[in-house]
Amino acid sequence: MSFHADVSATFDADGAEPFHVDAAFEVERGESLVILGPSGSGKTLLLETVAGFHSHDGLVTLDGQRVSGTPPEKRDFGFVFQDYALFPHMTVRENVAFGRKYHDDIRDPDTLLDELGVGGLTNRYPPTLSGGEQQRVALARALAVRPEVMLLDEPLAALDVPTRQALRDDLADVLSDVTAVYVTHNRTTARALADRIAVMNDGQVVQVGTPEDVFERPDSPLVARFTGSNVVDLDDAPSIREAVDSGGGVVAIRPESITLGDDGDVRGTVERIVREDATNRVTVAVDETTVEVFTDRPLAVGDGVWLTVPDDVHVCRTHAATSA
Amino acid sequence: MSFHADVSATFDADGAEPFHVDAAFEVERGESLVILGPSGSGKTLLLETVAGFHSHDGLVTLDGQRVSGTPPEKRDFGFVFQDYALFPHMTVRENVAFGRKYHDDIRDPDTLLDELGVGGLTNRYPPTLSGGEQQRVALARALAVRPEVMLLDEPLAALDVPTRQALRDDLADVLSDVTAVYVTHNRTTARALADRIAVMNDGQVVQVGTPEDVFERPDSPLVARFTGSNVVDLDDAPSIREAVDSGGGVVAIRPESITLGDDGDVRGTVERIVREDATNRVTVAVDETTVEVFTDRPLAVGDGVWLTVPDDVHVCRTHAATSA
Amino acid sequence: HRDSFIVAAATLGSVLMVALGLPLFLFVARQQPAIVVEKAFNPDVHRMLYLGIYGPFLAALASLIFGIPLAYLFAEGFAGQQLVESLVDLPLVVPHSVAGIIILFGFGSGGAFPNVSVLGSMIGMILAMTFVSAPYAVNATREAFESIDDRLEYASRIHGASRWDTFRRVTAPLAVRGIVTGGVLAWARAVSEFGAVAVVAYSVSFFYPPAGGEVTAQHAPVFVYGTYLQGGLAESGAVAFILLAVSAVIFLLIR
Amino acid sequence: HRDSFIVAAATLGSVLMVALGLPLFLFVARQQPAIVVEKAFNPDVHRMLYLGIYGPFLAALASLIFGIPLAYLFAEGFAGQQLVESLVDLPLVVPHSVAGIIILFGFGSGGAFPNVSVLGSMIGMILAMTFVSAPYAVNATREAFESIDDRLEYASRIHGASRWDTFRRVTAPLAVRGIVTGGVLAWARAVSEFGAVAVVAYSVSFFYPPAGGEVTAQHAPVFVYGTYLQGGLAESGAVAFILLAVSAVIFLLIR
Repeated sequence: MSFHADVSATFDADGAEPFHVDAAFEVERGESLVILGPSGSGKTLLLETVAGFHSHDGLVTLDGQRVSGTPPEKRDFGFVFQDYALFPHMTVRENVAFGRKYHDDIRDPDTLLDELGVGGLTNRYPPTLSGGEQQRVALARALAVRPEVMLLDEPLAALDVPTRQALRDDLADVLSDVTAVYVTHNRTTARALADRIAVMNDGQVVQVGTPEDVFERPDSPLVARFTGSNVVDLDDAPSIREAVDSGGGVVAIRPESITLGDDGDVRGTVERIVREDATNRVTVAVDETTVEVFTDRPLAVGDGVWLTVPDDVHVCRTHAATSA
Repeated sequence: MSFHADVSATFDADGAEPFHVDAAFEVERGESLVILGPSGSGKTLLLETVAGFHSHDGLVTLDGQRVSGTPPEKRDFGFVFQDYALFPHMTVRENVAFGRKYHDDIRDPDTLLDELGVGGLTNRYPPTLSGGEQQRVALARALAVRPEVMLLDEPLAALDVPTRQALRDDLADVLSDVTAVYVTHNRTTARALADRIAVMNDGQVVQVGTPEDVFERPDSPLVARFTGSNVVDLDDAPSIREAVDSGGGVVAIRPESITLGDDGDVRGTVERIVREDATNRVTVAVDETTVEVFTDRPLAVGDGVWLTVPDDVHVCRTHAATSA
Repeated sequence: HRDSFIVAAATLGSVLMVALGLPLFLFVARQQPAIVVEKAFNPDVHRMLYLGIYGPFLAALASLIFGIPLAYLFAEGFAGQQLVESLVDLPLVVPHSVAGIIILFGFGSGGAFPNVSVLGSMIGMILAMTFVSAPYAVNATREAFESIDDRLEYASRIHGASRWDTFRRVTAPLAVRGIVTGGVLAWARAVSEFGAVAVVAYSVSFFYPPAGGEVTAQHAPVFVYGTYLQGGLAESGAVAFILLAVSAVIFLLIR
Repeated sequence: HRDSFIVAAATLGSVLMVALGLPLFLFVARQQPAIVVEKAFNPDVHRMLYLGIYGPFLAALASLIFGIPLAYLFAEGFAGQQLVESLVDLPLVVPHSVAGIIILFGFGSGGAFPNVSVLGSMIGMILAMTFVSAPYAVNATREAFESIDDRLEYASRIHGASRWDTFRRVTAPLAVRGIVTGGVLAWARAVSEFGAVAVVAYSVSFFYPPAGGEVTAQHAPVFVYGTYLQGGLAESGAVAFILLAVSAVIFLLIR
């Protein structure tokens, strides 16, 4: 099986300029494709269009069958919304069993809720649940109908950090078995859940590839920045250009590939230190630019440091901020 | 100077149970206090009450002067809102200059906007700006009146990751000079910006201390979990109990303090690997529990690994989930 | 001093409260019990009350049956919607006596349906009431539909429900309060209508169960006006008092 | 097949469209030009138009002056608000002729202000109009106030503005569309009022600039009703047509 979408649609909001979504992607059976992009890049509109909620030009096919002419209820998709979208007037069990009338082979709501860790809530009403609980119920509702394709729209975005991490772990289990398209602006979530990643910007897919492709070999500075790489114009950093032995251009260097030590190729000055969960994120000024590195070394702002930059550094194919 | 707040207030939402906020904190001149807590813990209500937007019992004092009887406009505070709250009918410059009529010594809007990297937007209207730009303008508006105390309500929560990191860096600069109370549910933000942290849950402050206190020596499992520690009931993990040589109880172990290597004190099995920015977050099953560790080692799910746990592990003072 | 704004607002607001509340208070206080009791036992008043509740009920029912689908379409949005919306809102701004004249032009003699008699008939009265009250049913119902998060309907569709089932299982249950409100508003508007009914159907014949047959009566506001013209302020006040009391009881029952 | 739901909704909705639209169409189509022209040059009709625009304007002004503060207090919330709200909404459900009788009980002879004559006077007409139209001004303005994010007012206060200045610089500018809408709705409601005006002030004397002095006329819906009773459908239709045409022009000008 493969699921293929190639859609084009224009959205008019009151007063605002019309927004165009014009994007294509393909997902193999069992694969999870993550659509990664900043707020306002059209990720959600793309996903909703694929689901059939908005009219559009172009083609959506499932196993070669055209589904883009059929209404949403005939498409055999599951959908998980950012803000849960549980039916407030139905109990948790009724929510999960909602599709029973329309699908012969629905999964047992109680078992499914148990598996997702919310088995004790079956008779509660959604407005009385926490965000994390509601999203687990919403996930169960979508899984219950055994959809051919699961569509997930930033299901973790409205949750706080510990809840988000716990649900992300469970989502990783769930998505290992199903064909899924998952929309997020969070690169850690994308890397944790994706078999492949499509980076989206301004209504268009600008790069598709494995997580490694996208994180290590971004096509453009835009993708590099959004996936957390240092983006360095070698003209601004002669000492890095010398170290990587490259002619010039804009390179993407992952912060974790740079080591900070007692000696190295490149001399810099510590500008900022942010304590993160695993280690410190340190901003180092080098020539006319700055780069971020991770280190556990005790440092203070203003310290001089040596950096070692890998010499097989990735040169972005294009400089343009938004081109594909 | 010191800024002191000790407030108690009850909030009635339609149909929901009344919510009680009952919390006290103190901030020294130039200090940044971060109030860290999960969604729904009452952080925002506490901050808004301190600002004078809601009536309350108790006392708010600034340099020993009681301000809790005065209306918000007499309190000499600045406030930055999660959703920006810029005046949509005024230009960016007019927004920042809003307080000019009420303060003798307002900072120059154009200079301030330049410093915050949005100097080119002075004549635009807020609805035409991106979230990150709006929040910089909102920050400028609050700073313009040279407030005695800056109150910030999750100013980064509505922004996407790269924008958030950039603005967090600038906030760190800004907050180094001012007295501030900053509300967030994000522990990385809390650690990056706080001189001291007050952890809040269910309307109450459950622990106050330096970031090191709160992250390394959480009073309760609740604080430990919310600051990202492994919370281990030693009864569930005899091999860890043996390694740390403790009598029992619930201990908090930071994931970055555990090393994963070829040998060690504790044997475990890899359950999950999540790729994060700097490194991998690995969940390891040990006895009846799991612990998270960070490592760059290439691992696969199911691998047996050895962990080394520090022996001066922190025992939580209390087991109760919500007590102080 | 710090609440001078609130004090000023409350002072100005109180003037309006007095303008609305004082007449009502004096209206109740100045009733003459003897006249009220006499009117309460008057069979003409009973017929008026029956017609004044029953007629508006039929008008509200018609407004809902035909208004709910229109409200749903408004909430969904369609091409040319603005024009249709203006048409629906028109009865809100047309002077009430003019509304009656418009109905006579449309459905009276020489109008669209020559075989239907609207002048002085029950059908005419219901038509006049529906004309002025349907906008209330449509607007309240539409607001209820619009306040439902689109994603709830998306969730219903994507998990297998057709439009029909989505309406039945999700949209309608979530909008039911708004629909009831719309019905009550339409009913209340029909009860209060004077001008259009006075023009189209000053007196009507209808089946009156206590009498076991047809009787002739006037819609309540028309009856009150007639009593004022013939009997003066005290008598019409007593009738109005009884009408308001009965309306208030019905209103409380619905709540 | 998949749109059967929409087809059904559109079909039912169309019935209502016909009930509202067809009479209006026939009302326009069946006008007799000769009568319309004759009425258009009739000085009585001119006086009616002047009074029918000017009187409601005064009523809408009064509704706003006293209604905006009340709307602001409603949006802020206060103790006992529900009772005050019910009182403000009461004129919406009181039958129109009853509203007139209530006003006569309150402010007529033997009422609260013995020195003020309301029966058949301009003051009485404005009072009657304000009574029925103030709720529209209050509700639209209140909705505008409520749609403003509280945090905008918080932001204004915390950065130094008092309640007065916050209202002047933030709340009022953001609510100005709603306030204008409220004024227009109140004006339109006063224009359309028939029952209350017919009871309180069937004919009034007022200063009429073209005549350079006092003249006597009736409020437009009363005049149309009187024309209907005396001259029949064709004549009253022509007057109603002129009235609606002038109203439509004013409405478009306001937009």
